[in-house]
Amino acid sequence: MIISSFFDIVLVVLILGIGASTIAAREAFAAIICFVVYGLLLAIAWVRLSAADVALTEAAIGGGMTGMLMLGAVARLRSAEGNDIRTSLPTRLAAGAMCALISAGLATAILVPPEVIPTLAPMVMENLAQSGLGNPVAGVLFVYRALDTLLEKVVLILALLGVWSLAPDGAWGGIPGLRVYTQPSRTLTFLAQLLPPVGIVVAVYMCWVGANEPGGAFQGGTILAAMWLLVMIAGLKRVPAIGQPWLRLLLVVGPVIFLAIGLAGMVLAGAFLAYPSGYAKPLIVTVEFALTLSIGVALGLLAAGPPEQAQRQ
Amino acid sequence: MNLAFDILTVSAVSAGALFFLAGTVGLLRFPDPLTRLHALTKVDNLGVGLVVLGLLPRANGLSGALKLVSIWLLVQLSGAIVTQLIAGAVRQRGPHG
Amino acid sequence: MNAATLFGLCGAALAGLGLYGLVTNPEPLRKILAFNLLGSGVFLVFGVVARRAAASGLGGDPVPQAMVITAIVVAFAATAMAIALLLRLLQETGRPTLDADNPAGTDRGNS
Amino acid sequence: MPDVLPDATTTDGALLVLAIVLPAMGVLLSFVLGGQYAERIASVLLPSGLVLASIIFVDVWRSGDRLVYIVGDWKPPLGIALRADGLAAAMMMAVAVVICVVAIFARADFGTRAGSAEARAPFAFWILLMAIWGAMNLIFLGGDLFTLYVAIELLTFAAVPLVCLDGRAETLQAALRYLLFALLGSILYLVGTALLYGSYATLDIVLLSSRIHIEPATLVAATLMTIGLFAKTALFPLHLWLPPAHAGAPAAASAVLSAVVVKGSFFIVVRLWFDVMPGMLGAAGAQLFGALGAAAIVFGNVVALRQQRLKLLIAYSTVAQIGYLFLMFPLALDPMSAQLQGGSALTGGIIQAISHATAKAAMFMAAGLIYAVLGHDRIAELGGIARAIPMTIFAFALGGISLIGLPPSGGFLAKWLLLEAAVATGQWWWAIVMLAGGLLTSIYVFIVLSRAVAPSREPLKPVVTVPRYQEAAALALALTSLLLGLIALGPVDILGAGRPEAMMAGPR
Repeated sequence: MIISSFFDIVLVVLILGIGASTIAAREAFAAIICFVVYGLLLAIAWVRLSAADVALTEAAIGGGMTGMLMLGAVARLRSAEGNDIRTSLPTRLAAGAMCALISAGLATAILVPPEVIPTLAPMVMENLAQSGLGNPVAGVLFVYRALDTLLEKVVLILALLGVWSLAPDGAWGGIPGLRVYTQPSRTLTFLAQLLPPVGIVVAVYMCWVGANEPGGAFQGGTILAAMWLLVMIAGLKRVPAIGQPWLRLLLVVGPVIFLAIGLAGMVLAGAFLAYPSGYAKPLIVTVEFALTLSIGVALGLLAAGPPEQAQRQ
Repeated sequence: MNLAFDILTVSAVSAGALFFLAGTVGLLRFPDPLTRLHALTKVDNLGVGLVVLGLLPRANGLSGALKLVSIWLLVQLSGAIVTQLIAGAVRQRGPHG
Repeated sequence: MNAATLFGLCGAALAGLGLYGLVTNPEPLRKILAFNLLGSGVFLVFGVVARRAAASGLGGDPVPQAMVITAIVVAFAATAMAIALLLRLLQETGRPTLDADNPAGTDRGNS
Repeated sequence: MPDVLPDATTTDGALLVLAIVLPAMGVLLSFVLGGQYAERIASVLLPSGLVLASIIFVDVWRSGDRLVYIVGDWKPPLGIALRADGLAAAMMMAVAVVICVVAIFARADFGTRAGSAEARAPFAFWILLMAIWGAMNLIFLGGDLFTLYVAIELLTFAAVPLVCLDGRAETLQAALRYLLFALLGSILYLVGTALLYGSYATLDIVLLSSRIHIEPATLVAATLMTIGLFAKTALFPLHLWLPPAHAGAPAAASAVLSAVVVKGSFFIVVRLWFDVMPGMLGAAGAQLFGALGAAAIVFGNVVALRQQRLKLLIAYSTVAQIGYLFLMFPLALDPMSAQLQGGSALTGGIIQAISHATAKAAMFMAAGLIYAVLGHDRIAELGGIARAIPMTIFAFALGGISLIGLPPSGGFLAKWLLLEAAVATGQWWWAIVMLAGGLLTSIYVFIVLSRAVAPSREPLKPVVTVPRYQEAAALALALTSLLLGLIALGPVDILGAGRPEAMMAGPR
């Protein structure tokens, strides 16, 4: 018990220290490196909070994908660095006071919990058996609050559309300018040949196991995206043109199947996004697989950025 | 039997942690990128290896043990490749590029 | 103080830190980074809410946990969009800044 | 607290699902079929959305009760309910009308010729327009605070790319700043939902309203959520992002952004304070909301007066008009129970939102046409434009009449109701702000109109000839806004339908 609380304290101190240095670091590059480390530490914090699903998501997306995006950005921004505008001291003091106030407010809210802490956990577990799922988080995502999950996929597609819409007109339909440029390297090529088969297996496993244990479409999709990006960065596969019909199809296949099953529920199960009894689990697993594909492609393309060169015929 | 496993776990994980500590000190104290890489790879290799070894007896059956070992292998692979890439970059642009 | 509260306070502090960076740092990339810090602090508050409400043999209430997963993905999408905007701005003007007094592109290459 | 009525899916509740699923399907289908089809899909779906909104409107109005749909048959707190009360039905209707007219207007700029290759701007525009429509419907119908979070994020991601569709540097900068403000707003809102969930283990609006009580976490949550939503609504002093973003966007996009998008976060503020925690705001809080609103009115109007460019003037006028929306809070506070109550103040506020939506969309469209004809929008050089496109200038004038609040416009009805509430509660100072705001508005509308009707020094050479139907679209919305005041004779009582007050009083 003592050891674990000691561990927690050290972890929190580390998180706060590294978090502060992402803000305080002078160079953007250093700040981003700090942020990646920070993301990994945060994933451990999530494990300590008994939220393994979130820990996986945080490690994969919060640290990994976001870090990669930022590194790609800083590599391009470097030439334009040296922005000398500094915020004035009074502004900084005022901002500091305001932020301290907000932190204090949040801290108060956390330090004064309600006398009886309300929870939905028993209700979630009681009804989980009907769906045949074993992972309560998946139950919330795909059964009780399926509407949010469905719409959040639409958010992802809109974000991608937003990124694409920044392309110059002439490049529309063309090839995204993947942000990370490396010289072709034999080592990287080797990794890009070796890792993806393993990664794909892990992604499929992640998605499959998600119905009963921590894991699921997000985590699986992120791994898929990472493998795809690796292959593209190593130059083994070209970045596809965004006008490709198959690409568009892959992007929407997850939400479309989800929506279709939801609408079918209106007829077959009496309500939108309800599953006919006995078919819940296979339907949810189908949705999760389709979503894993769509999420993987969407995340990969979000990281790849807007199209920059027209597609050559 | 259990006691023996416990001793193995404690000693192996502690030894692993020690390597992590040493590696981190090396990362912070060594003068140039290549020696720092050298410190890092030791951590990847031995530190993770020992921790995994220590945890094996506590693994959740055979599949759990397999997962642990495959984690070690993946860390090995990524460590080796990333080190190669960084070392290559250092050679190309010089230690301060 | 139990572990959940400790992480909760950590989340509160991170939210404040992130907000400070978002408000005071003039560089857009650093603002985006600070937004992510702020976001992760907020997510930690969710985690604490979930952990405190552990029941029925679960380590935490799964409802807020599921909400965090949704929110993390949304935050990533937001980051991707912000970075794409920033890089396009750089392409267009040669200097990425949000400074309204210096209309972008007037002193190209000066910085 | 009285026990809440049990939720159950009502007949026609499925219409609410349709109102959210149709736009989502439109987005997904257009995305996969490509730009050649996006416009056609939108031109089928948007009118059917209008029909749908009308059916829901009539349903709620006739029955005087709300429509409810329980998604997935999981009742709150575990599941999510969609609910359409009078406010939601009225706002949905207004948004559907504005978006349909904007779609007609946009055909000129974002039309796709049959057989042409997919082009960037039209592809993005039509999908984003449908997404905004869907997000707004979700905001109006969503019965769960986290669902509303997803909805405001949908709205953000749909709105930001619209700002910089033309890719100029200033608009990119405006879009980035808008995005950062919007993200800050949503994350503050999100942390509030976390705290509320921690205290009550539900985010369902109806359940929360029966459980909520004053305690630290709830107060912190309410404060942070409100600040976040204010930032997204661009309420003074968090309005900095709005003028460049709204003024820089293409005309059709400006119309949607100014008329529709800012109303989304405003509506959540209303839901939060009127429905979730009507007793929490208190007199001091209500006066603070009112003061911010008043400051926005004065500041926005004064700055609008000093603008040289027409689109910026209209954007600053939006900042001012948003201020009116927040005057209803002090006026709706019942001094006896210290609760926010529906009544003439709430009705006035919502009618203000609707009337501003129609008028402002018309004015931005008109400004876009003026820009197209002249090749600029400098107010000092508008001379002769009224002769070139009289219908557009007429539409601008009618929109201006509604902003000023002359009868029989919707703006008049809204301000009348707010004034009535101000008199009834003895808060004369808000009446002064409203009248002063009206005066300032009339000055800048008059300045623009007098420049527009002035003869030009040299004969005007239109850069392009604008199609008639674009002018007609602007005029149609302006007329709607002008005649909105007449609903006082008809369906204005829908705004009370399905409201908590009505339920406590028993079914009609």
